[in-house]
Amino acid sequence: GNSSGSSSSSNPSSVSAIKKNGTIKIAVFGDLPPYGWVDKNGNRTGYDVALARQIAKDLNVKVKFVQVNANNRVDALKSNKVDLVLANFTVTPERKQVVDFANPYMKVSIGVVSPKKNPITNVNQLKGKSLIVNKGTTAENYFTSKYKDISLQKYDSKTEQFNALKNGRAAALADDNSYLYAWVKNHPDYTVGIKTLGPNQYIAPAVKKGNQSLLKWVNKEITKLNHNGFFKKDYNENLKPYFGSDITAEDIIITK
Amino acid sequence: MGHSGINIFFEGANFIRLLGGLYVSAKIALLAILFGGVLGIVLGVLRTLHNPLLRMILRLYLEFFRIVPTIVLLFLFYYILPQSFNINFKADTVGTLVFSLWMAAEMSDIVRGALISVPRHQVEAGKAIGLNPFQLYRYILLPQSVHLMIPATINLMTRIIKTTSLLLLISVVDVINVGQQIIEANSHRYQDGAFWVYGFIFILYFILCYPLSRLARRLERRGKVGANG
Amino acid sequence: MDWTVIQQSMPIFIKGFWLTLRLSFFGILGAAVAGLLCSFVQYFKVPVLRQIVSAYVELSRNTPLLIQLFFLYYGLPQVGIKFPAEICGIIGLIFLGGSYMAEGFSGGLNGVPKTQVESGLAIGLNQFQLARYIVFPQGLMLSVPAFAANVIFLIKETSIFTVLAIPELTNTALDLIGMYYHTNEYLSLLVLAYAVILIPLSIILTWLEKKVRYGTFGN
Amino acid sequence: MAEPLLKVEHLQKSYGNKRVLEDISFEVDEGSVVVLLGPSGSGKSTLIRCLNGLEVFQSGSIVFNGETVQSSQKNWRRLRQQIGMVFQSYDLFPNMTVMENILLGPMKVQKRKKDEAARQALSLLKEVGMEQYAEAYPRELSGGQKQRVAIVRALELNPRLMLFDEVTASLDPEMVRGVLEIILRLAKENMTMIVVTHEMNFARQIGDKILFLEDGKILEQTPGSQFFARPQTDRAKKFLESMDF
Amino acid sequence: MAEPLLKVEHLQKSYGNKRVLEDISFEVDEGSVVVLLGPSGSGKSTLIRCLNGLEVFQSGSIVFNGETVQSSQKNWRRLRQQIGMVFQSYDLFPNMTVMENILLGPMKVQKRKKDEAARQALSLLKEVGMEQYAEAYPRELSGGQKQRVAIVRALELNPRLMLFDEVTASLDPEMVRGVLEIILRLAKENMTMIVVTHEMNFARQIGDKILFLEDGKILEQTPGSQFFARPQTDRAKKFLESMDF
Ligand SMILES: Nc1ncnc2c1ncn2[C@@H]1O[C@H](COP(=O)(O)OP(=O)(O)OP(=O)(O)O)[C@@H](O)[C@H]1O
Ligand SMILES: Nc1ncnc2c1ncn2[C@@H]1O[C@H](COP(=O)(O)OP(=O)(O)OP(=O)(O)O)[C@@H](O)[C@H]1O
Ligand SMILES: [Mg+2]
Ligand SMILES: [Mg+2]
Repeated sequence: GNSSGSSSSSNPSSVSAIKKNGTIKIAVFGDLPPYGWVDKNGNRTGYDVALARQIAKDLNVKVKFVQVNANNRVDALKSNKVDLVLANFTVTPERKQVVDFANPYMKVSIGVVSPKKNPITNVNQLKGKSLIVNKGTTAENYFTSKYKDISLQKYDSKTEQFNALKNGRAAALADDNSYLYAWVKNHPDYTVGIKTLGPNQYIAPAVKKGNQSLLKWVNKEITKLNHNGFFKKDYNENLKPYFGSDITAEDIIITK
Repeated sequence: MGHSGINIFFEGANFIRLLGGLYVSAKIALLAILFGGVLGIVLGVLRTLHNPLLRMILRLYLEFFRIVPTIVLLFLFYYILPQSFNINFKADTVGTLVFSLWMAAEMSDIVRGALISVPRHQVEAGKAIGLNPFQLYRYILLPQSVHLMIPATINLMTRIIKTTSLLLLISVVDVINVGQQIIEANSHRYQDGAFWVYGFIFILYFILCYPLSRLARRLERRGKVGANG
Repeated sequence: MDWTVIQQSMPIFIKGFWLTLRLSFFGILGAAVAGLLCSFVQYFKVPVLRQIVSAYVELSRNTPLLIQLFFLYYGLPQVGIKFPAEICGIIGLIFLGGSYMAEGFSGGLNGVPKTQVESGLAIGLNQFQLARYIVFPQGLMLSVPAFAANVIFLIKETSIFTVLAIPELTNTALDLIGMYYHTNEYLSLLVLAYAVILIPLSIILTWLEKKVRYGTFGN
Repeated sequence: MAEPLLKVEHLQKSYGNKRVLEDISFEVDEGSVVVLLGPSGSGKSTLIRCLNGLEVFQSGSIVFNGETVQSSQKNWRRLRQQIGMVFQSYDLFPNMTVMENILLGPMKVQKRKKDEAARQALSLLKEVGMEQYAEAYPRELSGGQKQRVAIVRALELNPRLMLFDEVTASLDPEMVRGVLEIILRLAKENMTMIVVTHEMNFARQIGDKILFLEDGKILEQTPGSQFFARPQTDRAKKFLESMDF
Repeated sequence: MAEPLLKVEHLQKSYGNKRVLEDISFEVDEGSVVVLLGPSGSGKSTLIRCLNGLEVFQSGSIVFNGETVQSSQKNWRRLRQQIGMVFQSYDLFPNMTVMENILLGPMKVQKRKKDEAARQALSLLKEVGMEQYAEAYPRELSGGQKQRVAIVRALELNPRLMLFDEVTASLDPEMVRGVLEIILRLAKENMTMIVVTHEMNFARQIGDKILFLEDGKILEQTPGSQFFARPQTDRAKKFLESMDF
């Protein structure tokens, strides 16, 4: 079984341990504009990355980014590669069993993108066709369990999945709708034919299971950032330029 | 192709970043070759000793690294070590460790092969003048077998360098990872970025490995002539 | 270890197992054929083809399979050349393996003692007969160890097909990990699956090597 | 007097800059045995290999059976069927049985019928005492047995000239005699032969003519009886002395 | 009479199930030369290697200079300095010069001073006519020269017994004499030696005692003069006959 030996005394990711270290290790994506990516000058940037920087700032420590793919987010926490995951991590019941999620900071649902020439607007159109997903995403889980007659192509990274779509390897691609909005803005030949699928879901920071210390701190932090309008600002800076006019901040961020 | 895709390299710091990624791969390869090489020589010598238990253990070590694909090794060390044994390393360190251990395993076989190919009567001649086992290795076996080891070792080095391409899968920001970042970040302007970036990385690896394999081949040929002449 | 996890994922692992075997089989078969042709070109020193073959060998041996596959699968379609994933994988394996096989076979052909060639000449054989009766039968047998090593090497390389979203063994394991997070179980199963393929194979190949060597050269 | 079977004229051969054979001229009469003697490295093997087209030579010519051969490959293939050769190394093809070894030449090169060729092969094997080994593989034979088969393989092509290059040099001492006796018998049957050997007693018994080589040149060319009794050159005398202890 | 320098008693040796030496017993007196004769595969090399601890044997014992040695490794290293050995294969270390080859033993094993050891080495090299090759590498030497150096390398350790295993078998015929003469000279200087050889004339000249082996057993153990004149066994007689052509 998995040893989850993160009791407070030996927890290398507790708030005090992080402060003592002077750095927090945060998992982010590296190839998912506009959430976590690297600009042409080699700087990490994006919505998640800005949040990560803010958290580090408020903890008064330096931030160290660890680039992950969707399917290593859990293991990165489990194996102490990172203290915190801010990589568009959707809260699901299965994941809750293996990591601890803090309060959510984004709303999301599954969307399906396809070429404008052959748009997919209904899941039934996908029967007997191929659909691209990213390993370890909610979209993959959703289609794997609900639609056995759609054949899935499972890629390791965002780059690979979008390239495969562009190369016409499948009829459509399913992923969190928020990226898809951003992606079609840059790729006008494609459309998000199915905007939402399945239940509404939330994206939240995640810590290693049992890391109460950091979890509590992050929860407080999210509430604080919500109050002082950080997410709105983050949205305007990092997401808005990538989304079309049919998306508003309220579709994405959580304002309670 | 609208405007030429090759310009993707001249956007911002893209070109330098790719080279930076290459440096990460090359550094890991180099460290692995260094550590693994030294360890491999020691293990290779140990494998020629007549200790059945030691031999079997080292043989198992070699076979494990031979049978398990490198991708799987990387995942094993990256995830299982910390979770099961509470040892935690950064991705780069895990990469270096896995490649070092792999290098050592293969190197031990090269060293062993070279040592046992020293003619038996050379060893016997050494024994006949009263050399002890250590002296046999020091004066007879090692000096006479290095020339056999070198070409195979250089070939192994190119394999290590080539295989660093898998580091991407444990989140090391290597040349391919940087390449993917670039493809994604520029995907709206450069629809054919994948062609150019992957093509370029292909050439980069070739430039790294080709001179080495040429050298290995030359040494091998010279070794053959030397042995017969 | 959670045995129910292992039990549940068995069917999907077995699928991946067969796919790995199938892709390996075609890739290795193609690589062996390509390697044979290349080594013949080099043996007979066919002009022009010979230069092409040696350029190919260098290109194939000095670049990683991962990049070869990326280029085939993601790069080439952007300039209008597109194959399905499994075909890309097999082509990649043939492209990579062909050069290794060619080197192995050439090594064998060159390893046939000069005295054998000369005694063939001395009884009046022509170049073709020499190849047909003396050099190829002996040389190909000499290259069996290299062939065996290449087979094992190429089977392992199919693990890289995971980047093409081909559900072979490694892809399957990584995928299951991404969905259900039982890392230990899935990785152990993965190692076991490769062991199940490679250990018996390596034993068989070693046995074959001995048999062939004895059958041909008597030692 | 009849034309000699083989006539070598001014043959020259170099490896790169290194002159290995210099102005070699001699004749071999039909039915006679020429023995090549000389210290190691003097060029005996090279000369014998030139006669069979296994080495290219730079100048000079070889007249075999009235036909002049240059160093170009074409002529050789046909000639080689008339010139048998046995080497020092046991050079049977390890992947074929004794019979297959012997039949390869007659069937593939001379396009003879298998039956007829096999009949001849068996009778030759019987002559060298090897008939029970027809189906054996070379690995099952001792060195001396291998050399006997190699001789049969060459004879099977019905050559007009046989070349022997130190065929007993790699044999265990006890095996030498059997092989040499076969060659002696061939001489009695008037086979034309050129023989390189280090066995002086054998050379004395078999050699109609002795060529003594040193540094690629023929120093002496003398009838056998005369050479061993009174070598003309000091070098040959010294050589003979060093040979018996 | 004094104790023999070497006494072998009931020595047995097998490779796996294959008995290679059976109940071998003999003595070597100080200053005498024993020659081992016998057909190929009779066990001569194996026996001589057992005497030097290069092969383990299953039973029996060896008494050297009053000290009994079993087949365990420990004793041998010290003994080997008193037992010199020269093999058939040219076994100089190719990565060292002639001088380095010779000095390796005295300096690393016997911990002697370089100066003194080198002086002895040079005088030994002079005796075998090789003093000008001290700085040459083995690849620059002919086979005969290599064997002379190998003899010097063994002598340099001042052994009390020398073992020679067919040291001229791989040599060019002209080179044989020079090497054998050196061994003959050693015999005259009363070096104790065991010699395996196929040169019958040499064996006759040097052997105080002849051991004739077959199939791992000693068939005859006779003074040299007597053996060549009247071998006791038919097998030895046949062997001697096959040896001269
Ligand atoms: N392939 C080669 N390249 C260069 N030099 C060669 C080659 N083969 C032979 N030689 C040289 O040619 C000379 C004659 O060699 P050859 O083998 O004919 O001598 P030999 O009389 O047969 O000697 P041996 O009695 O040792 O067989 C030697 O000096 C040898 O070094
Ligand atoms: N390593 C080994 N394993 C098994 N059998 C061996 C080994 N070495 C030698 N033999 C066998 O032991 C027997 C004696 O061999 P040995 O070499 O002592 O004979 P020899 O008298 O020296 O022959 P030669 O005159 O050919 O040198 C032979 O039957 C040989 O096949
Ligand atoms: Mg010769
Ligand atoms: Mg022997």
